[in-house]
Amino acid sequence: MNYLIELLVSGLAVGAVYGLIAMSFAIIFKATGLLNFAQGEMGMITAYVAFSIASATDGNPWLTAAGAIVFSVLFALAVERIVIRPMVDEPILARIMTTIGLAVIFRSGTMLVWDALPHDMGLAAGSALVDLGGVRVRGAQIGVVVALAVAVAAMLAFFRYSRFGIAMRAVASDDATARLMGVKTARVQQAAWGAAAVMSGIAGALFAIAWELSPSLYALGLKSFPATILGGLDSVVGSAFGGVVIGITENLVGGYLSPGLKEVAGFVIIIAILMVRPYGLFGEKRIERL
Amino acid sequence: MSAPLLKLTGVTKRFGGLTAVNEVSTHVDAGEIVSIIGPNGAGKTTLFNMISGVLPPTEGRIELEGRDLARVAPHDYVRHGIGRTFQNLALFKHGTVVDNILVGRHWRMKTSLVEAVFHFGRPRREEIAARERAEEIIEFLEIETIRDKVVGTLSYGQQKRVELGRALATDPKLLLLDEIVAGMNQEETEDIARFILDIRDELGVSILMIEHDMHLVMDISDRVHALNFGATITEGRPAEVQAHPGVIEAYLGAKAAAARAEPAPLLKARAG
Amino acid sequence: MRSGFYKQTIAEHLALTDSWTQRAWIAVALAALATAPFVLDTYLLTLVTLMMITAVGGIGLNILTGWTGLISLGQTGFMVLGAYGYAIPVETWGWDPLAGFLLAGLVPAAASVLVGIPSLRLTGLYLAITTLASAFIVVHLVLEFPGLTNGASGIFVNRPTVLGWTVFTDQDLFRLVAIFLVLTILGALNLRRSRIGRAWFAIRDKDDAARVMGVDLRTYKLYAFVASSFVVGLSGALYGIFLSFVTVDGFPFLLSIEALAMLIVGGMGSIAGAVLGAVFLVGLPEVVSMVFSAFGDSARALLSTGAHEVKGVLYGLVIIGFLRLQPEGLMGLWRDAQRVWTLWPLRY
Amino acid sequence: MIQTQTQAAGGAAPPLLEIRNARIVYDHAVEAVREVSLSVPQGSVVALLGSNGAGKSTLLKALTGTLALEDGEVEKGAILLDGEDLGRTPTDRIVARGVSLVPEGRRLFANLTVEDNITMGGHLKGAADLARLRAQVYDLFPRLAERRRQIAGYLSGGEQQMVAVGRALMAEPRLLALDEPSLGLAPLIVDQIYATVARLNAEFGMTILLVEQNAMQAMEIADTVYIMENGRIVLDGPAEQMRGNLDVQEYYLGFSGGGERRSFRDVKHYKRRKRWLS
Amino acid sequence: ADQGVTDTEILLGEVEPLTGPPGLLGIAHNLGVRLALAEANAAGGVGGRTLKLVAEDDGYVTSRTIQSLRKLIGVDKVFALTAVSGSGQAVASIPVLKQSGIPTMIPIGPLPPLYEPPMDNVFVVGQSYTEGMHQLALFLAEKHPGAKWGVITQDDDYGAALREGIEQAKGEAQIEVAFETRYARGQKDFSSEMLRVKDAGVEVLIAGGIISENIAMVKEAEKLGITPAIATFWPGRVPEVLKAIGPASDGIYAVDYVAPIQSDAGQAFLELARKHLTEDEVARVNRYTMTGYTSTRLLIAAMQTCAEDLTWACTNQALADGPAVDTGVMAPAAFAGGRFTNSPVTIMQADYETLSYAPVD
Ligand SMILES: Nc1ncnc2c1ncn2[C@@H]1O[C@H](COP(=O)(O)OP(=O)(O)OP(=O)(O)O)[C@@H](O)[C@H]1O
Ligand SMILES: Nc1ncnc2c1ncn2[C@@H]1O[C@H](COP(=O)(O)OP(=O)(O)OP(=O)(O)O)[C@@H](O)[C@H]1O
Ligand SMILES: [Mg+2]
Ligand SMILES: [Mg+2]
Repeated sequence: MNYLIELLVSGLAVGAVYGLIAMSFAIIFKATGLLNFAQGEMGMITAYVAFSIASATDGNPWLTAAGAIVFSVLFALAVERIVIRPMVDEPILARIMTTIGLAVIFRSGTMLVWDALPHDMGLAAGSALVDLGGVRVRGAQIGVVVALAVAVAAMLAFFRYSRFGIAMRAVASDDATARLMGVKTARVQQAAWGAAAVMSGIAGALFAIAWELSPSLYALGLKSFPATILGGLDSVVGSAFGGVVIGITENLVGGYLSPGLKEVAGFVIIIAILMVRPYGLFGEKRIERL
Repeated sequence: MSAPLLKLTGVTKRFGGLTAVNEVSTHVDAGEIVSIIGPNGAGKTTLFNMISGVLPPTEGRIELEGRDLARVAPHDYVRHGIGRTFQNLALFKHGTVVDNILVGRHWRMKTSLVEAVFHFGRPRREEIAARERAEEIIEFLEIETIRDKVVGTLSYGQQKRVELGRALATDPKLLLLDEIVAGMNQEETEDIARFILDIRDELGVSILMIEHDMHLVMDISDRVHALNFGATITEGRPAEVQAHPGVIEAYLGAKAAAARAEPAPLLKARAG
Repeated sequence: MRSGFYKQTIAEHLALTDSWTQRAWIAVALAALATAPFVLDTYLLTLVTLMMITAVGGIGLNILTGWTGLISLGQTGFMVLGAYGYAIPVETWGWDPLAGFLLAGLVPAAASVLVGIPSLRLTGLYLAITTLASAFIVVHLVLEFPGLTNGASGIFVNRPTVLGWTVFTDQDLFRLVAIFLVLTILGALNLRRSRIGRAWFAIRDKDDAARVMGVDLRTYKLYAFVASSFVVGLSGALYGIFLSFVTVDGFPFLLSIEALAMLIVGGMGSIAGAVLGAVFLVGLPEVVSMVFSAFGDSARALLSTGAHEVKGVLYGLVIIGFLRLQPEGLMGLWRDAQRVWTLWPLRY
Repeated sequence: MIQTQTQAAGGAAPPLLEIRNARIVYDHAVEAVREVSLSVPQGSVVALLGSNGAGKSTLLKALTGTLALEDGEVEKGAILLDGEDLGRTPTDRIVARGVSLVPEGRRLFANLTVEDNITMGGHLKGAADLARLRAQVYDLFPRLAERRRQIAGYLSGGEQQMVAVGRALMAEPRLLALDEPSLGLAPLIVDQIYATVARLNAEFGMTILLVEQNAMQAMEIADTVYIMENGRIVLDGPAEQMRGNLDVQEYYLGFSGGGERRSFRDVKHYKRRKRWLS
Repeated sequence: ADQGVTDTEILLGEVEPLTGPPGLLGIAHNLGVRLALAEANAAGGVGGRTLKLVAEDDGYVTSRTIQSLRKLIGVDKVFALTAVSGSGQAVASIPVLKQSGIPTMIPIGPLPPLYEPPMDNVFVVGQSYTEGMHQLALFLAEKHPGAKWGVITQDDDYGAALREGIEQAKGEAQIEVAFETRYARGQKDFSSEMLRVKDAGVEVLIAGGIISENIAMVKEAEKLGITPAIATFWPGRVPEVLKAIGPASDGIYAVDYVAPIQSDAGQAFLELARKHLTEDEVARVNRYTMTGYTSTRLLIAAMQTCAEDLTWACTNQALADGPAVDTGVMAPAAFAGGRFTNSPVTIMQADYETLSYAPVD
């Protein structure tokens, strides 16, 4: 029993990381129809910045958290303004390709600014072990689950109570026409990039605390993207769910079947679900009629 | 007497709780031009979708030359002689006009995947034949000047003509035209009217069309079928249907009916 | 855009090209391929060889993604299958390389049907995931069956003897790959102008309408999978021969993204675009390196050990800058150039 | 109710919209509009007629700044709103200045419900206005009220057109540009829409720029009519006068010489030459 | 003389991953080579000629390795190669190396295909993973008799070599493997693996990852509160790993054929490095610097022997037959007529306090 619980708990923790990053993919997709291939890299950079702040402040968790969040937003807004916005009217493929280019720059840039070594984040609070009725977890793992819950609640409220939510969907559906309604598509895009950066930044930083900080952190983006698909590309909350499902599935398969099947198991689940629901668990169908 | 070309019996389509088409029965004889009219959302296009295999009927039976179409795979409707155009343009917008029309010839051709890799022998002969036919259609529809243009860059009305060409290329026995003249001016409508009549008279294709242009409907159809809320209001010769109170109330409106019965008195006066 | 040529017969309409300038270009390209082995040094020769192998793979992906609109992130999976499909029969069982090439196409083609069937209802990025998954599963399977694949240790691949012609030197390999590239281009062009090619782009643009025109969506999507993976598999086999060694490590996942990037940079949906994209993406790192070394030791000393990371950053910047200027890709650039050429000096 | 306006309004006020010698080019190569000038006075109804591919929609796209998306560009000339050159003003800014467009092809947000689509039309409006405006739209198109929760992409063609028109009305624009509003609508609804447009013009002084194929309807409410062919304005004048023009009668209204409507059955089988082209 | 040799210069080349996470290894190695060259140049070069190095980055991508090799051999025309990237890349390069005949040192990733059968011009410095694992396993079996083992390895040739080493040891000692699994390269989360390790009551854990994976495994063990004896392998034997793991890294075993930095030999090596490298560079010195240095020293020694007649043939011969080179940081290395130094390994243990390893007795 304890074994199962431990599997579930650790699956939930890593699933929450996937979920947060998956949500960032989804929100940018939902608001602008763009797939941001550099999302994982942006999370990684935030983690590195958090590392630098932590080193400079002797591991002050509050300063680190505040600094990292502020940085992630500013960074995303800068990227959006300098690289993404000028491309808004270009074909979608060119825009996606731009994010691939960004990913390359971020990966190299990270190693240029920091280095290729693994590091400890140096945040005692985050790596401290907490005993939850016999199951031991790290502080940051609790943090990432809480962060996911907060993000989900925030998104639910946002899409429920804000007209901006509808505008976002309109922009993704047809941004030219959204502009004809007077929507400032640039604002929508900024908001989406900002929100995405916070979520993936938190995920990246907390992952770095609980696991490790290294330049291979960007791969979290690749791991999380399938979660977005599982939840449904344009379903922000669904993506969170998709992440958790994949995290837990992988752990259960690793724990009861063969750990070597972990990765494959995640994909098998996705394919199976897509065969029944071609738009993911909560995704919107492509609406088309003749 | 042989079976009618197309026969619908109690055809019904429901989307969840919404009954878009409700127990419609009608028929089209060979060589006929039949029009379907009705208010927006009456279920006309949905009816077309069922006849052309896009959607399966919830209930009812659709027969073509006596054959039940229920068992025919959607992509095989065209083999049985059903061609159509779409209300909201469904062209292959990155292809040229010629490409689009050639897709209409698709089912007529037999080239296999492996053969296609070598443009030699049958594939080549087939391509030439198809291309010949396409050129004929282009000439017939007078769209030579846009032959090699990418369809996505054409104006709305031009695209509608290409749609007609593509449908013709399938060699249909029954041609379904969904609001083909919407977005065309008088002159272009006249062209299309002429094409429709020619298609029927020269190619022997029967035509079932949905149209809101009442002049066109009244002038060229042999029979008119009026729908409202998915159900038949009436069916008959154009003049009868036009005068039907149900049709006037639901569709034409009193003013329009009057205007159409006695065409444009205002203009008539001024013209003189 | 080109000034028109009056055509006498329908057959002329079907010709791949109708302009003398184009024919001249083709002749120049073929002549360049024929003479390259005599004039290029081994380094450039292998660089071009790699570009051509990549181009073959790009053309294959273009069938699926550019023409049929089915986005694939499974390029590496099919390449791996192609590489092993060649290496196992030829190197382990001693079959004739020709049979090996055939299998290099057929094995991934067969596998693509397995991937294709569950993917039939999927579109866009949802489909991309099933192909991505298939690539992971392929790698997993290769490692799971070491008896056949030699597991992680891989298989050495010798340069083949094809129809009595022993491909031995780098020059020979260049010629072999060039032949494959030319054949692939011809085959792909033929497909494109056949009813199959038209059915594919009809599916991409408007699948419902395509079906009403008699295109069986399932069959033709599977055809696209099969044709695409056949070609991609061939590129995998050539890549294996190029590396002289086949392992799953030789086909890192990022290659799948790079393959897509190639099509985008080249211009989605065109064969020339796929080729240009391959030239661009394979050549770019080399060019960046060259530019970098032109700055000499001073720059290197300044940046010390970070020099290579700076190259990475530059590489990304070039891609972004290029897209900013030319969002339609290299083909767009080509079209613009053509327009200037044919319209000059009058614009309309 | 369909009273045409007093001509006075048009004469005194400065033109709300003026297009001066505009030349519009797609892809740097395809000239869609050549040297077109057109003026839409405050409070008037201007109709723009013309055959397929004449460049009407292109003009409207230029007006709302959405041309660039299709690689189009106003190469020469100017588009002035309130006498001010719009230049490269972004679309949302133009819309904020009181221009609203019913675009060609409806362009609904297919995934959104009917209600959300209509709400999007009032994006720049306050919450209080929204409710009122929505009620008005539903009033005009009761059919949409029934369908308000339905996903817009599944609506029938005509229903979609109603949403597109309703959505544009939500903005309470000063200048309402309609690209073939009657497209695909049943006669009854066409009458309603025209009645509404006329009323908006008469009661609220809303300025209307109307692109239409249904020349008869358009001429009934228009003050001024422009006719485009092949990217040029070939004929223009007050609606009254245009209705009397024999070419207009023949090619746009379908009357034969005697003022009788020709039957479509009797259309001659030859390419006609238009007098204004000769 | 053969290519790459002028009156004043001898050009050498190497292909290494200098970018991305594998750059950690490539850059450190490169420093070792440069150190050896600088030292030799300071002492007058080889026959009065200065040694120069061209380093190509392959980013650990095999096709680029081959591409870079061809550039070095065909365009830059280097005289010899000081390294050919990682193990997989080197193996894939065999045909190119064979065909060209260029003297080639392989100080990283010594896989058997590189020296069995020996090639004339390819010289492998170090020890195979299999043998290293074999020794490590024998040591652990003796130290923890009757213990339950857990083995987690990567699903590639590196992992396969480790598994083979354990198999060999099984024949000679009592080893009971209670849990065995493979992970896909790049895996980050090892929670389920470690839960199974815990569940199986593992007392000796072979953490067969490279760097990140080992960190993840040990941290996970710490979290679960289990304390098996953990053994790692040389690719990850860098101080940064200990730091990243934290206190839980104390006492981890490692096997290597290179001396720890903190040993006297290591300190002497650092001293030497300070003489020829910048401060920044010295900070990046690790065990790969030592292997790169040692293997380059072997090459230089051979070239010195052939200084009069600097040809590939002579150099290859001189390498094979040359006397052992003792750099202090490795057991004296020589090829003794063969093509493989077959260097003896040492078992060491980590000390978190000083972030260092020390040989166990
Ligand atoms: N796939 C679908 N899902 C849900 N509802 C649908 C679907 N297709 C059609 N409907 C509904 O069915 C009704 C009939 O639609 P249809 O398109 O057949 O109307 P129509 O008669 O062609 O109207 P119009 O003249 O406006 O084109 C509409 O109310 C529409 O909303
Ligand atoms: N995106 C585009 N790229 C290139 N050419 C275009 C594009 N859009 C329109 N055109 C061309 O510009 C010309 C004018 O098109 P436009 O859509 O303005 O015509 P229109 O008057 O609205 O016609 P319709 O009544 O058929 O809607 C046409 O010849 C068309 O082919
Ligand atoms: Mg309809
Ligand atoms: Mg138009």
